Amino acid sequence: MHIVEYRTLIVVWLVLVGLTAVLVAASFVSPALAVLAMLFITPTKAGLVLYIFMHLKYEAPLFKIMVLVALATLVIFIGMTFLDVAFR
Amino acid sequence: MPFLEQASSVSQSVDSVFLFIFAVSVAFLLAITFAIVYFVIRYSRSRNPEPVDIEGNFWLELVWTVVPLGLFLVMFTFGWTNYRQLKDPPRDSMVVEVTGKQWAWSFKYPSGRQTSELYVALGRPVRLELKSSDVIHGFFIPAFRLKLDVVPGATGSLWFTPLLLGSFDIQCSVICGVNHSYMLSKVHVMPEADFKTWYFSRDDAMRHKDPVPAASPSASPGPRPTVAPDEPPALAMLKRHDCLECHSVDGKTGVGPTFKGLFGSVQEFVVGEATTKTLVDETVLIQGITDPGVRLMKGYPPVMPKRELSRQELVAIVTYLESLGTVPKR
Amino acid sequence: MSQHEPAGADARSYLDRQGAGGLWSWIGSVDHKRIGVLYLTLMVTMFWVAVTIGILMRIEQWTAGPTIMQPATYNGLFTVHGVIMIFMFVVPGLPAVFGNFFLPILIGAGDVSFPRVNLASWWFFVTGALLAVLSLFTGSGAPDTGWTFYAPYSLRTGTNVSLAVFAAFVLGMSSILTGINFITTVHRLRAPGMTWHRMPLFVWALYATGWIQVIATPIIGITLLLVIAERFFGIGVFDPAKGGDPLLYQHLFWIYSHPAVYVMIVPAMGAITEIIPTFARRTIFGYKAIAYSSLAIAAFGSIVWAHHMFTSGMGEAANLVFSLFTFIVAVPSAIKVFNWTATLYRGSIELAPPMLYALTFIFLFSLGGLTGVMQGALALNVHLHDTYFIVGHFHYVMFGGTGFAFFAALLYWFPKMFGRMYCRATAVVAWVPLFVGFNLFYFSMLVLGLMGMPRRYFDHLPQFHTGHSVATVGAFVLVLGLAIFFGNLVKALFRGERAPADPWGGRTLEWTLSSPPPVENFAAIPTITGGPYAYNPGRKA
Amino acid sequence: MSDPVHEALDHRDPEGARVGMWLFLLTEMLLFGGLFLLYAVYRGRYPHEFASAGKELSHVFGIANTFVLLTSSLSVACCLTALQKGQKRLCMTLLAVTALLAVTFLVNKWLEWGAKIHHGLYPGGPGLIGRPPGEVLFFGLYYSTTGLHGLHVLAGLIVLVVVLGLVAVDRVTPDDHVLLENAGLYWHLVDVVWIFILPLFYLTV
Repeated sequence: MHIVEYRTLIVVWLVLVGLTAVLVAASFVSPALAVLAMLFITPTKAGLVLYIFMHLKYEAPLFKIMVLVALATLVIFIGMTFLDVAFR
Repeated sequence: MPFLEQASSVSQSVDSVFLFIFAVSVAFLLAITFAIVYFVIRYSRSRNPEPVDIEGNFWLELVWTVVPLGLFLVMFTFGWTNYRQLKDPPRDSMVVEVTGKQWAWSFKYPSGRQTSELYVALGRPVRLELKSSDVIHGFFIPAFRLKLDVVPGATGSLWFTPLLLGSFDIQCSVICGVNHSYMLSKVHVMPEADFKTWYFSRDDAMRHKDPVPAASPSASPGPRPTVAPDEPPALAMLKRHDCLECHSVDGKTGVGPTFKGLFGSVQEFVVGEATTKTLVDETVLIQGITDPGVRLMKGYPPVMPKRELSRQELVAIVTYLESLGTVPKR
Repeated sequence: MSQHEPAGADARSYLDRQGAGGLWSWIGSVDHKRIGVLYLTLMVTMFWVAVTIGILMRIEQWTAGPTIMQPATYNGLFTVHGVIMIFMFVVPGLPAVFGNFFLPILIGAGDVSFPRVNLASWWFFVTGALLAVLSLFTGSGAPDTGWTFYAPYSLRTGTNVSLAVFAAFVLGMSSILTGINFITTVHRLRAPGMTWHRMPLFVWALYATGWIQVIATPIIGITLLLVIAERFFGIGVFDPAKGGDPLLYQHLFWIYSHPAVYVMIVPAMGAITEIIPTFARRTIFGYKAIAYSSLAIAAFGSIVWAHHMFTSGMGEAANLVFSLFTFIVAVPSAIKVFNWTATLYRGSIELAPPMLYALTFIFLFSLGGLTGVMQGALALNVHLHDTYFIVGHFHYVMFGGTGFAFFAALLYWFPKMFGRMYCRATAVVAWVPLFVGFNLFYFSMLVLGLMGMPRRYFDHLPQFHTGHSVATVGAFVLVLGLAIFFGNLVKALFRGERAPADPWGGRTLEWTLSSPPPVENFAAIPTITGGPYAYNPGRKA
Repeated sequence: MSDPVHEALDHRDPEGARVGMWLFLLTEMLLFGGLFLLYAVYRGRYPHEFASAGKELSHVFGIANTFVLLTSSLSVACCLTALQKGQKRLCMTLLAVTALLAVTFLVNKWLEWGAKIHHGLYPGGPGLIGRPPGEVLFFGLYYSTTGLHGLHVLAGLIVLVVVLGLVAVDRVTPDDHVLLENAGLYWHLVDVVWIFILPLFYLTV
């Protein structure tokens, strides 16, 4: 059983808070920057929570594959819906 | 297509795809069925007591993966190319606006003329622009192999060239409420000259008359009311808003209560969970038309759609209903 | 496969009185076998409710115009028939009954990974079933939208749609829990030596099904919740009057409901794959092709949903892509049909009742699949969509396919589940009206559809009259067959002969146990040394 | 429950329990995924209306609640570490802190919704009458998404309190802590969903 040290957790938390600050700041600067920040910072934040807080990093490959399959499916669902919505 | 004439330019494109896939399917099904029956007899336990284990055969399996895949791709391509033809209307098409509402179709021609059945000229391309004023309907002419859902908030487009004279059924293909199966109409294909006469005539009698003798044996059995030419204006309104699809003015029970004797009577209504007795007056009637969900007459299904009527129309209708007199209570 | 003697001849059977006995020892049991039997009982009951509704509809169609009911009643009946048959019979049919009962046994485990979650899932199922039945009699009338609940009609109708939709939501949760349980069980509880390629193919099918349940069901969950929210609060997401897009409802609905079709058919294929080798006395032809085609169907089946919307006015790019994928997903199903047929080659075939029904499945499913292929072609779909052709097609797939597979599986595993043998001759007799009635009934529907008869019609035009009459006659013959079929099994429950441990000469693990199996399944967890269908001991594992 | 043979399985396999939990979390992701799908489509169709409606949401509430949830994620992650190290009291304190943060989040949400509803900004409300369809949809999605998320916070709160009790009575121990782990996983997922809600609704441009 892997034990994640407090230090690691606190560092991750600091990074998360910092990223949030950047995200909020970007949204006040310019619309383009805000969208860019949303596209890159948000998945990074979610990834950090999944990977460290939720211990995905320390789990067997099965767990990573499962999460990947689900997320990929969701992306495909949304993408293929746009085949209709974008070309109607 | 079995039992169904090819009445439009679209029919043939659709039917050729059908025949191709049908032929392949029959061949496949016969082959599989024959193989199964033959094996069951040939390798029955009495004839073949000692089985042989065969775990697989790579090349055989490859063949029966690749061959169906190829056939399917051919079917797909055939289906797609013939489908594309249905989507490109010729420039000289006559445009007819089609509106579906619960539970009737109406057709509006470039001249502004409006009908409840569709009239077209033989050999002349027609483009339909379809709209819905309430829920989703489906515009379906089987003899033309034409179908498109009519979605509220969007405009759909279909085109065809009629190739056979006669009258053909139009049906609604998407469940749209209690009288879905009576949301019927007809398309009448006339010779060009007759169509022109009809189209440019200002004669009201001509408008309602069926200009071609019915070639198709089918007739609309729906409870479509017929109204005499000297009808009161309010009755015409009731007809125009399709009220008479469900309600009658002569005491007959339909989907909804009859209008005869409704005004001034005391009826049981379901409001939420409770049942109350209420006098049917002007307020009750108007609310019943504009917001039918509030009060439901007991014993009838909750299927009445909301109707947007002007104040004058409402007053005229209520006055007319009052004139229908009283009848015995239910 | 370990070749030990029928274990536990002296061990306590799972059917024997347990604890204080009584009803609670069943509805509170966490034994996967008892839960499987619970599902079976409730599902067969709901099946008959829906069959009764179906017969009422056929009587109504005997003549044009009102025969025995009014349109509002008819619209309620076809909606409820669909909801019950789909959500309470064909979706949970094979996984919940035979999956629950046999999955742990087939992989050499004592139970599923989460026995209590398993019981909870049955209780969700009961709750959903009760709510669905309740929606008929409460509020202001049975829902009249069809089982698809298309917006905006489902938002406007005054009938009891909210409760019916909530029932479907609860049934969805039941399905998700079963899926989670099966995936975890397959990953964690396989017996020592039970490698992936030694698993029986029914297990592969259940595993693929589990993934569809887990991935696709939440989408319908949120969709149904939104319909309820829309009806109560008017949030507008599917309402064109508020700027919403009703076609998005259809997308979300079919993102689940198309894969759900594979939840219905993949386990059925899995059961057929168990039955055929047993009665052909030889190993399955193309084990890996069948195993991986299950996964391929699950994957590809998830990305063809919009082929239910070709006439909805959807964008042309979507029409093109979804039509293409629809044809591709037909390939793995075709592969399975070829493999089953090839498994008969040079076998030693006994046409016992389960085999008879299984072979019938292949015929009816092929016919259903081929009529499905016709609808995949865009040009043809324009004519066929929303007609009786669709109704006929999916009854061929869902009833001729899943239904007959369910019957075959029931005949195959009944002696194991209940320790009793039914009358084999009667099972064959029942097959005659079932097969004849079925084809009379649903083939008429196919023809009616080609002629242009739209579905969900209370009334029909005169040209459709003959077809409807033939279909109604077929329906009555079919129900006669159903009555003989189930009557035979019910009689066997009480008066049947004792069944031996392995009445069919099966080679998978369940036949190593006594009939009915002992509470603990295996006295000791077995060690697996070979593949699942080894009839020739000399061949390589 | 009548049958110890079958019940015992529940506790034998912590890794299996985590597999099951993760599968459940995937279904939760897809549940919210459906809402995000709708969001994506409607934002594509009504970009300006979404931007103008988004400006009416309170940044302060959104950002404050983000901070609350991120911190609660940290505390629940730490309490697993604490339990694994045998620091039971610390673990319980951290669980209590997490539960308190969950309550804080819900109170914030309550105030925020209350203010909006007070201004008539709810589906069918007077504040939305006459607005363009895109803005009505934005608020429809806002209420559905944050409402569903709020329900998950509430469920998570209950789970946290129950696990706190189980730790107190030594049903969850350093050797058998899969319940705490799974409760934590659930709580983190609530956080992950909010991470997406913040930019989509509060920071829309």
